[in-house]
Amino acid sequence: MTNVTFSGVTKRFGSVVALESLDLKIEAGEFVSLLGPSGSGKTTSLNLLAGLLPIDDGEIRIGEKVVNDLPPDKRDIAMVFQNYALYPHMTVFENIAFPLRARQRRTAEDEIVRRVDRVAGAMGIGDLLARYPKELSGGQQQRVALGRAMVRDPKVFLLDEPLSNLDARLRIRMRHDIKALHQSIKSTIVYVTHDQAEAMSMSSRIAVFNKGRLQQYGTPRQIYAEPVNQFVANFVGERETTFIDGRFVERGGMPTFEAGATAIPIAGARERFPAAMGRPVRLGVRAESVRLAQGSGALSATVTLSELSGPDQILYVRTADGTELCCRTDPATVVRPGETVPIEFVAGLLHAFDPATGDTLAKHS
Amino acid sequence: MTNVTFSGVTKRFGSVVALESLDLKIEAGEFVSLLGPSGSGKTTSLNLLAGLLPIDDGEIRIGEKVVNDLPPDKRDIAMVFQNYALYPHMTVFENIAFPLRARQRRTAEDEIVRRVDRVAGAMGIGDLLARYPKELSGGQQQRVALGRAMVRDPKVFLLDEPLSNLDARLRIRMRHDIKALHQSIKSTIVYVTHDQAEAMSMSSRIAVFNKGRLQQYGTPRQIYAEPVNQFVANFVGERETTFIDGRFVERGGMPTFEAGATAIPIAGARERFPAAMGRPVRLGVRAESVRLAQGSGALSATVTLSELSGPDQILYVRTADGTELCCRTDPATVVRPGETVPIEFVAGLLHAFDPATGDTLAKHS
Amino acid sequence: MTDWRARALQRRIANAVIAFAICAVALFPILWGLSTSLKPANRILEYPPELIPSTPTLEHYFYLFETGITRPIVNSLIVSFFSVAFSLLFGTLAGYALARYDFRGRAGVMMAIVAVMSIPLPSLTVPTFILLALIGLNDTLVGLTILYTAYQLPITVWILYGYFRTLPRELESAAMIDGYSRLQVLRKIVVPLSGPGLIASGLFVLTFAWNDFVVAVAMVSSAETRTLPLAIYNYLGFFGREWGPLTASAMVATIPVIVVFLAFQRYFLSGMTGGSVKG
Amino acid sequence: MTDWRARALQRRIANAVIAFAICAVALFPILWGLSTSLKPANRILEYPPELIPSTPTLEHYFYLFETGITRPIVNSLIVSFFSVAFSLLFGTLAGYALARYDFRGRAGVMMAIVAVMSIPLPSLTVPTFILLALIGLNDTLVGLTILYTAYQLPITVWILYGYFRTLPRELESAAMIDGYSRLQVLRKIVVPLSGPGLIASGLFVLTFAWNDFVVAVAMVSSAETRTLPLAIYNYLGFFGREWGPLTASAMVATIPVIVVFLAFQRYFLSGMTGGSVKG
Repeated sequence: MTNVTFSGVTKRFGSVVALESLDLKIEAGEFVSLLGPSGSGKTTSLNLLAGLLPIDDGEIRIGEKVVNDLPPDKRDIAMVFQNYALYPHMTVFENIAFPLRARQRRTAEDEIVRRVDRVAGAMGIGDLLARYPKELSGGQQQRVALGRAMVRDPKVFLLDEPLSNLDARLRIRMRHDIKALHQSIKSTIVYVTHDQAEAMSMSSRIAVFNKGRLQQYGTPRQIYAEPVNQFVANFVGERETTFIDGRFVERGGMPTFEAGATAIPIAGARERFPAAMGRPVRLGVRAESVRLAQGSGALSATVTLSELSGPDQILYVRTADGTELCCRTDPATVVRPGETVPIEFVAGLLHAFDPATGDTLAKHS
Repeated sequence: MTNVTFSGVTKRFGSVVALESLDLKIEAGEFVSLLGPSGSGKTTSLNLLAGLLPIDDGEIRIGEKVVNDLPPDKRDIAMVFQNYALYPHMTVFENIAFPLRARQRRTAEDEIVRRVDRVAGAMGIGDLLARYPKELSGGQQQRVALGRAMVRDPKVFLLDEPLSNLDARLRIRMRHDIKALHQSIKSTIVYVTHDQAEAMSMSSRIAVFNKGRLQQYGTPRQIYAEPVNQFVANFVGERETTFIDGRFVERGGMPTFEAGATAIPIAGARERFPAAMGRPVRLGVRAESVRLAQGSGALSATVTLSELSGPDQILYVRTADGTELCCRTDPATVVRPGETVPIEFVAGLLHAFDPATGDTLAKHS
Repeated sequence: MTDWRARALQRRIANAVIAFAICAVALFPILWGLSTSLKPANRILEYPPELIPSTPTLEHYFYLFETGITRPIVNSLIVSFFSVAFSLLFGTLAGYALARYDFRGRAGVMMAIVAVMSIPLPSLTVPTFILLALIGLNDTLVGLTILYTAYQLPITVWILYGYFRTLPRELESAAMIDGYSRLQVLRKIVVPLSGPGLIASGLFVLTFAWNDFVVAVAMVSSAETRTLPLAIYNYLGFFGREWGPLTASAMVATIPVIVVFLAFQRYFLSGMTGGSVKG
Repeated sequence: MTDWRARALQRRIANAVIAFAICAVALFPILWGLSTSLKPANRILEYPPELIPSTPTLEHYFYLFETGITRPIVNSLIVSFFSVAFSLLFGTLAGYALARYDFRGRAGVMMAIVAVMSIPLPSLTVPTFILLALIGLNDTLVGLTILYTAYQLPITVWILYGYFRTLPRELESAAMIDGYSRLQVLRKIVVPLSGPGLIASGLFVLTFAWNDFVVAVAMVSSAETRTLPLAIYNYLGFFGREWGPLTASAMVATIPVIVVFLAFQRYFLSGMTGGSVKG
């Protein structure tokens, strides 16, 4: 259980800057996700931390120790790979025992057996120890890979998209299992993923990357509810965020968002976006920021499609000026495509950005 | 726009029965998903319908015509494959034009150009016509594959897991686009998937398969809210359903579910499960069937984990007797792991099955 | 200088050394052959040898053409061309059948193919000599072409089989749903996508047919049907060791093959290491 | 009978015919060679030939051992064994370096390797003969082993390069994080997982070293260093065409190779068509 610090860490591949001056402090025992699209620098950061790539500039510390020049095996880390990287010619037992046996200072054989048994028990793979990796399902291989990482009690766990080869259902279960594991072992975990749902559900904090730069670092709630810029707002959330350019004005005492010919009154907008009044604004709208209005006077929109999404219903609607929006409703609400429905925006779930810079205009706590 | 009928269709591979006596009627213009785990018979059904596999027994009709013995190209179908199956040595234009040129009766060249242009326009790939498939992103390749299927106005579209190679975000967008496409062309679509979320969000009806047998055939609402057996209840929904064995009894005028030492009063259970009172029952509990109770007298459980899932929060809780449940709450509710919370079950969202057969005990409309 | 950088530098040096060593080992004999062929006869066996001839001459090359190397070259071209053509034709048909139909006995066929690829040429030469003699085709270019095709068909089938297996089956299903017959699928979908596999196996056949000495020496007796490798060995045998003409004729035989290989090497590599086509 | 079934039946028949034809073409020469070697000398050239000898005899095989084929067999075994061992050793090191380090000049090295694989043996024979003579190793088994290793190293490097590239890099990263050095990774992770690639390239070298006639005939002059293929050709040349001993010796040379190939054919196929290891 150790903290990890990136200070001004830069990595270039030829003339491409893969990671630019990253500053990131991960507290001891935290579960931090590095989230971003491919090429955003998240995997590069992990490989730099693991020592699989040399650092061009800056400094990485594990605990108090600068590890820039330490080879991977001297950093006291464990890593789980996307493809699990189990040794196909070794049994599950031998795979899990590998980190104990590979070290210079050997562990006594009965100690190895004891430790492998304990880890295998914790991962629920105690009855698979004699099998070979190819005889296991994807989920079981995943557990073996986690077991191999755990067996040595390393200072930091590095997980590189460990769930992306599993199907949707199993991924959700493993999300839970990994998080439960973290709670029991309380190690520092650095988790790389491109799947915002994974990061949101597991992390104590999330670092969002784009184009080699850290965009935002905060708790899942902060990232989701208070995105610092347009990229973060769009990247997290199940669906893409709809962005509408316009401006906030005062109309009859009510803050109103004007976009072209459309005027949308939004109660509470003044409190949420004090800096946004009277200037060009890009409004970010998620499915849950839109709801069917009860009364009248709201915006009206035509339903183009409805889809069931688990216990919810998502309505795709189009406003008079052609803007497409999603609207989350209860599945009990029966609406047919082609119907016109009144909709309204929920100020607290809206986001507003500067159209020029993409930075947020909301007042964040 | 034609209907499709499977009557007693059976397919064996050696001694393995891949599909057993399937009866399924797909109405003209419907969007039907064949949903099931791998090896359930869904893809076999599609390949039989396409003519890529010979039928061992039974009869398939497209419209009024029995197609058992027709080769694939005589069935007037179009198919989209999981890997898109674009011809790498042909441009996008040539790929889309392929079905028009490959037919015995040639289409005039200017007619071909006209049709490809129209389809490419509809799919939003009009500017990619001169490119080769390898120069396109996954989503673009997907659109080309759909365009190639649409260009010929076939009687039936067959789609074989067309979204499973795309990432989570793009998959959700393509779900919407394919459904919108279906609404505009109104063709009959048969869609194979193992992803319940896809089937739920797109289909007019879903056929759920398991082990070569059709389990249930109905609208997404029916499949989700009124599963006919334990398999269907467990297979649809984002998370696995928790099953608890016990019995319903009357306690102080309140229908109560007893499992071991635990007794859970469930208001409204008598109406929903009239056949279940006083007999062994396996209760199916989804995350949305459990909610935090306001008052007292409800079951109490310890929170083990909480995760953010988009705009929701999922609490993992453990009851006194060790049963693990999920509970869907508003993310505004702040609960820490280790806290004890009162929970209650929502009768209308619970499911009850015969523990011996797995069949539902609920009264379905 | 940090540890990392020191190690990176060590690594770069090691790489450079390895790369140079491989290139040197690989190319040295051929370069030396070239150098030898350009030396005047009396300086060839000089010790220590010159790496770059100080008085280069083309005399050995002129001598080759004076002593009639044109006919063997033409013969080798004819035999090589037709061997490649027939091998690819039959190899494509057989390889495709093996790759796409799961029939009983496929494992047996594959084993037979591997077995044949492993048979030493001398063992094959004798029975096939008798065969050709029986049907009156020994000492003819036709007979030689038949033999080369037969010998190289197994490896051709096998490379193409491996390549065809990497093509996604859905491409063919799609084409068949859209109206192609199985033969059209083969001709217009499979073959155009199998360029690297065809080139790799074609180069195998070409190299064999162009270079073969063992089979030709047993089958060919007259000067009219003599192929290039036989002509080269002529200089080794009949007139004593004539190093000059020998190395010169070796160069005449080598350079075209190397040019062809380098021209196609990109396809050759990807053809042998599996398909590059992704659905 | 429906269309579908009729077509399925036609297809099955076509498959069987193709399978049979391939097996027949593949195995006919070798079976005929075997049959010939078992016929008495006076019946070998009979017309029409017997497919199965009516009066089988082992006389030709006894004759082989009387005329001293043991020494060439031992020589061939020695040369083959060491050629395979050295090729695999150097091939593994070079192939791994090429597969794992993205260094400048790698493309050049690969091109050089391909170029060398395409060089006709006769062209190589001459310069290398001179080389060996200069260092005094011509007409020795050591010299022959060095030549075979050198000739086959490029294809070994290239097969192993292709195979190593299919191994997931993460396996090696994982082992290095857990404390292995680069050399330990190669020895304990990469090599154990490369069985099929090693077998495939080993068989290539083995076949070459065991069967080679062209190189040996140029390099070997004394009876003591004679290899098996030279011994076989002896029966072709010196005593006129002695068909019986000729086919018998061909069989002696062929059968072991075929047995080895069949024993390893599973690995051979998967070694050549790419890795079977999935992470």
